[in-house]
Amino acid sequence: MSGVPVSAYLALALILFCIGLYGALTKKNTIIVLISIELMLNAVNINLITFSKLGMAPAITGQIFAIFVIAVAAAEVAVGIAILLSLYRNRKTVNIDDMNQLKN
Amino acid sequence: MENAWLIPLFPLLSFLALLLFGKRLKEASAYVGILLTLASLVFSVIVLVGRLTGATYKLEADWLQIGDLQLTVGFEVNQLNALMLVIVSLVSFLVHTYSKGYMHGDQRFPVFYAYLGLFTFAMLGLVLSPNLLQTYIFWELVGVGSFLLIGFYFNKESAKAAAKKAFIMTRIGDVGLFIGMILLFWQTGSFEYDEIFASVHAGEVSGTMITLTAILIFIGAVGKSGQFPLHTWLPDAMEGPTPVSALIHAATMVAAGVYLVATMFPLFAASETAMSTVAIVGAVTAIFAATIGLTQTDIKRVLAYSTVSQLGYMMLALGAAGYAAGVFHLMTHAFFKALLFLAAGSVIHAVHTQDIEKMGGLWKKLSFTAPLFLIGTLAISGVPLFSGFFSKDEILIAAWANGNYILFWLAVIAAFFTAFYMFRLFFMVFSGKARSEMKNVHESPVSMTGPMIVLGILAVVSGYVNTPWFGTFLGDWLVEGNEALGHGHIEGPAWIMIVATVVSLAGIYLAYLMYSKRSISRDWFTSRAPTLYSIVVNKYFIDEIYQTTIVYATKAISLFLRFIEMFLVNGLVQLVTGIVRGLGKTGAKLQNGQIQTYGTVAFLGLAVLLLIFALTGGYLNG
Amino acid sequence: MTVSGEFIAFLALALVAIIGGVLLLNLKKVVHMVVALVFTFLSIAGIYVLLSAEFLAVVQILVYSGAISIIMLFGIMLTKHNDEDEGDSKGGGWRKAFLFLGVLAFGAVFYIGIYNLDFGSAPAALHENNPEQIGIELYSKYVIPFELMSVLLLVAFVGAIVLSRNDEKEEADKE
Amino acid sequence: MDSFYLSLLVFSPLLGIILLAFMPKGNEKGLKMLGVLATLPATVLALVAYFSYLGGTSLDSFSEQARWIQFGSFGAMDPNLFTVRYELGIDGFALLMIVLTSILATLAAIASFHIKKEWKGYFMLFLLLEIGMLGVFTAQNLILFFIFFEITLIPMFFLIGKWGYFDKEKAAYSFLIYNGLGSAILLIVIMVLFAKTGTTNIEALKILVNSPEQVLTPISDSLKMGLFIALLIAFGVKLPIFPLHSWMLRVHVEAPPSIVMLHSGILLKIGAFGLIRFGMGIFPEEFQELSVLIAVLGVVNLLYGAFLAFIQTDFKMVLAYSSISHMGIVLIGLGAYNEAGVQGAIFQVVSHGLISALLFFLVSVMYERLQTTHIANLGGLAKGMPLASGFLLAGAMASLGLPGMSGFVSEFMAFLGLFREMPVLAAVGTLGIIMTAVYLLRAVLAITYGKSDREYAGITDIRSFEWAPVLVLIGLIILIGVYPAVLSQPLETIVQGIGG
Repeated sequence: MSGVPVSAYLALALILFCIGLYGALTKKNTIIVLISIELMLNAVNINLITFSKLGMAPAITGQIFAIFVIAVAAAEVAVGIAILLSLYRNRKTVNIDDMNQLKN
Repeated sequence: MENAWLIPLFPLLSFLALLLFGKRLKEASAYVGILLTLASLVFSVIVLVGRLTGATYKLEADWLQIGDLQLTVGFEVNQLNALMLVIVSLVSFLVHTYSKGYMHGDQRFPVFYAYLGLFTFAMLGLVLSPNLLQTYIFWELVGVGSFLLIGFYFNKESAKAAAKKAFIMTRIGDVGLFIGMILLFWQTGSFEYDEIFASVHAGEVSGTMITLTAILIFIGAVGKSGQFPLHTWLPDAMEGPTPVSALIHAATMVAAGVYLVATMFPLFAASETAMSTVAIVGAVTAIFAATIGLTQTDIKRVLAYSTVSQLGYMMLALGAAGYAAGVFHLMTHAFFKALLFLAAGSVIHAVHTQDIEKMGGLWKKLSFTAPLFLIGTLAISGVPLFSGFFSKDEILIAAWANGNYILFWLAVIAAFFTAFYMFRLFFMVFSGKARSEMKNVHESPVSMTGPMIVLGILAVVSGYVNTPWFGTFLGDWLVEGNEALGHGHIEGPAWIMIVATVVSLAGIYLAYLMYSKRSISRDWFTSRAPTLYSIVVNKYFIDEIYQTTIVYATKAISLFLRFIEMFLVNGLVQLVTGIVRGLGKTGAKLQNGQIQTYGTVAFLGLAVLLLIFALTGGYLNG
Repeated sequence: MTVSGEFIAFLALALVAIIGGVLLLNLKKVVHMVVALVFTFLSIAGIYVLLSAEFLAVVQILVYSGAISIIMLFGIMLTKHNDEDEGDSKGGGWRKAFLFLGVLAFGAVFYIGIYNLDFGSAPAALHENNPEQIGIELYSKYVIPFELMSVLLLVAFVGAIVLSRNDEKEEADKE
Repeated sequence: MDSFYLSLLVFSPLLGIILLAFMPKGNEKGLKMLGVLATLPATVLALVAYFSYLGGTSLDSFSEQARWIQFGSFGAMDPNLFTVRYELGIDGFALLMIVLTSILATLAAIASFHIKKEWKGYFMLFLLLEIGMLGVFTAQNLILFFIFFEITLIPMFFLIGKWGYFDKEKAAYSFLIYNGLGSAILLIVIMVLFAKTGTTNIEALKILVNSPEQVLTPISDSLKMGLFIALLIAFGVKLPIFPLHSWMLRVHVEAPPSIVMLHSGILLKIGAFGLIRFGMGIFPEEFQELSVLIAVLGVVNLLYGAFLAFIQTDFKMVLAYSSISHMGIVLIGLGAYNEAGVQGAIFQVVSHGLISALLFFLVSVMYERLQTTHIANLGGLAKGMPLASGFLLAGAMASLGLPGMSGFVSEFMAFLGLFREMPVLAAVGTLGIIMTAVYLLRAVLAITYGKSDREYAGITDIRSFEWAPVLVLIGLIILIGVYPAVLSQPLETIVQGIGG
């Protein structure tokens, strides 16, 4: 029925995931890092939904899972931004290079 | 004869007892040593008597199991070692007795006796050994006994050096014996003498191998018997107390090399090359050491070089197929050389110096020692009717009969030198005017003169067991029942005896002219050939040659290896530590607290793993 | 393969999504980046529609394009931003290069795994009454995770408030 | 079958550790006494095992095992597959090593009386080290072996690093790095074998590795060779083989002598033990192929150590290089790869353990009184300490292979073996015999003989507790030298049939 093969969706998800990964690991701005992570989550969601429709055993479960992912992502962003703001209040920066308390 | 194994155990007992209780016994230690060696002597005599009438006796027990190989230890009594047992235990007993007087007052008196016990044990064990391995074991132990006694005055740097030198030089020889022994073992499958000889006799060993092993074993003998070129330790060994020189470095241990060659005689006899090697080394040593003996001024060193020279004679005899002659000379030499050393010790004891230039006119003061010394000197010079005359004559005949005319004449010349330097020594010490500084000269106590008298008698009479005039009893007995050993007595032309007599008398007369009557100036020779003289007086610079070649080479190799160690090995260390440190630093750098770095590293690891996974198809296959 | 309308739609949406992602990486200003990403999120929602997940597409628009992007923008506004300053830390260049290679390798490996993947199974009828299907599933099979999720969200929001509240008392104590 | 004898033996020092933990820190005398006492049970048990073996008890009756770890779910296929058991057991060689270890541990504990500080920690680590060493020799599978092997490393590291001399930290680190690398390589070998065969039991591996049809995944010949070489390197570091030896020099010089007694006496021997047990046991063909290389390495070790020992100025360095040299004899014996050679190697392992323990104990005695081991600073020691000097000389004599002492028997057999296979190489090696005499006499005579530059007044000779180690060690050295059957008897089955 569909003219679009599974691999096309998966490839798209892969590309987005790679972009998100690269962004998350290179960007200096903490907010962009957070957003990149969101992008990766979205890529994963695409995969989930693709398999839910075109997978080996198609079922609605994939979409349910995607909903959970979105919910968790929302929670994560909320907490993430909150932490960010609180950090910013203390250190006046959002540059991730300055956030190295793990070391000290 | 079944109890012959007890013989070496008495001195061992003495060694152990003195080691444990020596401190308490003090000088009473001497009695322990003397009594126990006396026991050895008694047993040895019993064994000898038993052997004279009985047959060879051998007893063995398992010692070491290597897989299927079975090595044994045991003891054997045959003609040769029955004779040696008596010689060794007799000389040892006499030296034990003598030392009681000589070492009186020494702080380490018990230790001295303990060492003597150890040495005697080892020497007797060596003599009793029925196989090469056991021989080698005692061979080394004898070396240790000698080492300990040479270094007895451990505070003296020279004694320390001499002990070290003796041990190492003989060990070089020992390694030859070691290699020869093992090669022979793999060739014949046994360390047992009789099995080796049987195998050699049956032609199971190739000719080259016989020659090779024989020469290697001979190297061992060269080291122990102070033959050229490994002789340099023996004169230095005179740093030890004089009784030790008499026991070890004259009568017994140095003769062990000769004994070894005699024991292995069937092997040597199977190889022409090996025999002539032995003969040539012996003859060269005889003349070589004799020339050095002409120039020395230390009483003990003169005797030491004469020992080297006489040992050369014995080697020559064995190399010239004169088995009985060699062993005969070994016996007579043991007596008269021990006598000479003990007498020399008595002189040293009296005048507290070893320099013969400082002695003179002692004939009257040492009324016991001097005649005894004279007997020894006459015997070694080969003056007729003394023991040395007969044995030396046998050797010359053997050399002549074997066709080695060059070696024969070398031996004759050496005999002349021997007579000359021995009487030079005698005249310088005993004749002439007494030196002013020699005032408190006194004769030695009975414990010292007693053994000397016994040896003096033996030095005179021991030759008569094997003479062309009254029958060659000893020689016949020695080779009895063993064809491989050749003839007990070799008939030679009568003029040889005359030549030998003339030569020795000429030597004595020349010495008399130069050193007693002084009608010929002492410098007559020195002034005419100063270069030659300086070469000889410096012992042909052998020590210096060794010093500049071998010792420096060793040092050079060591330094070179240290260089390798410093740069190559430590370089490796640096490399390893460098890598580890580098890894550590990189690791530390990664731990910069930034979550992104951690993430990157983790992710890169994942990527690499995935790559490997994808490229190898999922399984790391060897 | 015939070029169906669905395929063209997919291509268009995918292109937008990827361009949005690339812009996220390359734009200079933070606000621009976020805006670029909004486009990506929107096109992902379109992809969801193509994949018979209408409900999720709506959720996607509401949550991501709406809520999350807005929160991000607020976050940006509340903080001070220098323009992206590349390569200021040493070793950063190397790291980026390595990372780039790593990402490429990662992508390549997975691409090898998926490029001709086809399960060939008949697609389920997910588009019919999609929200209803989700609802039935969610409230029957996954009711416990669902409730837990509500707790999680609650905790997250309370936490967010606590964290971001300007605690003047504490600051006063500090000073 | 299931006796706990060996477990009891191996873990008996644990009791001491626990008791020590309750002792007050400052109670010097009590701590020392307890430390020595804690090593005694193992010694007694080991000796009982030895004598009951001589009395006819089979060594198999000592072995024990218990299920331990199961990897994967291969149990259905074969319950033994990928199962690691807790297996202890001994053969003749291991029995000897256990006796040697426990005796030396007791003696080293006595020698530890010279330790000056923090006795509590010292003895606890010391006992832990003993557990590791005993475990290494009893472990019947590779994983257990590896664990015990590692257990020896850690206490050793602290013992060197804390109680050593001036450069102790560096020595401790170089010890750790080298041995760590060595054991990493060992671990790789173990893991590959485990993955390939599904077992780590040594006896099972001996069969499996050499019968390709029975193995899960076939092991190619080149892989086997690779594994063997890796094993050679791993144990070569421990032994140590030139040029992997430099860590061991540092340890010899910097560690406290009582620890060096154990280190030189036992820990170095683990390398030889491993090579014989695993190298020769699991990879006999590869061993034979490389035997020439091993023999050459042995000769190199022998000569290299000897020549370098000749120019050292510190007596401890002389002994360190002498250890390298003597380990060369072990390699020579192994390289000969025949009955005589291997037996010689094992003899040398035991004999050198005793001799070097003796020499280092005397170093400990000397250092305690004179605060130096530099040859140049000593001399004429025989005047001040005649007994110690006498024993030192005896130790040197034993070390240079004097017949009647253990060193000779091993040297003789190793060379006997090598002369059969490679006479020329062996002849070169005999140069080492001479050099050994040269360097040992040089060093020992320089210390004990000659004039003394220093005053030895007020220096006590060997006293009370110091007699025990000296006499026991000398006694054993002479016993083995005079009656080598005490060692060769347990070895009969091991040595039989090696080589052609």
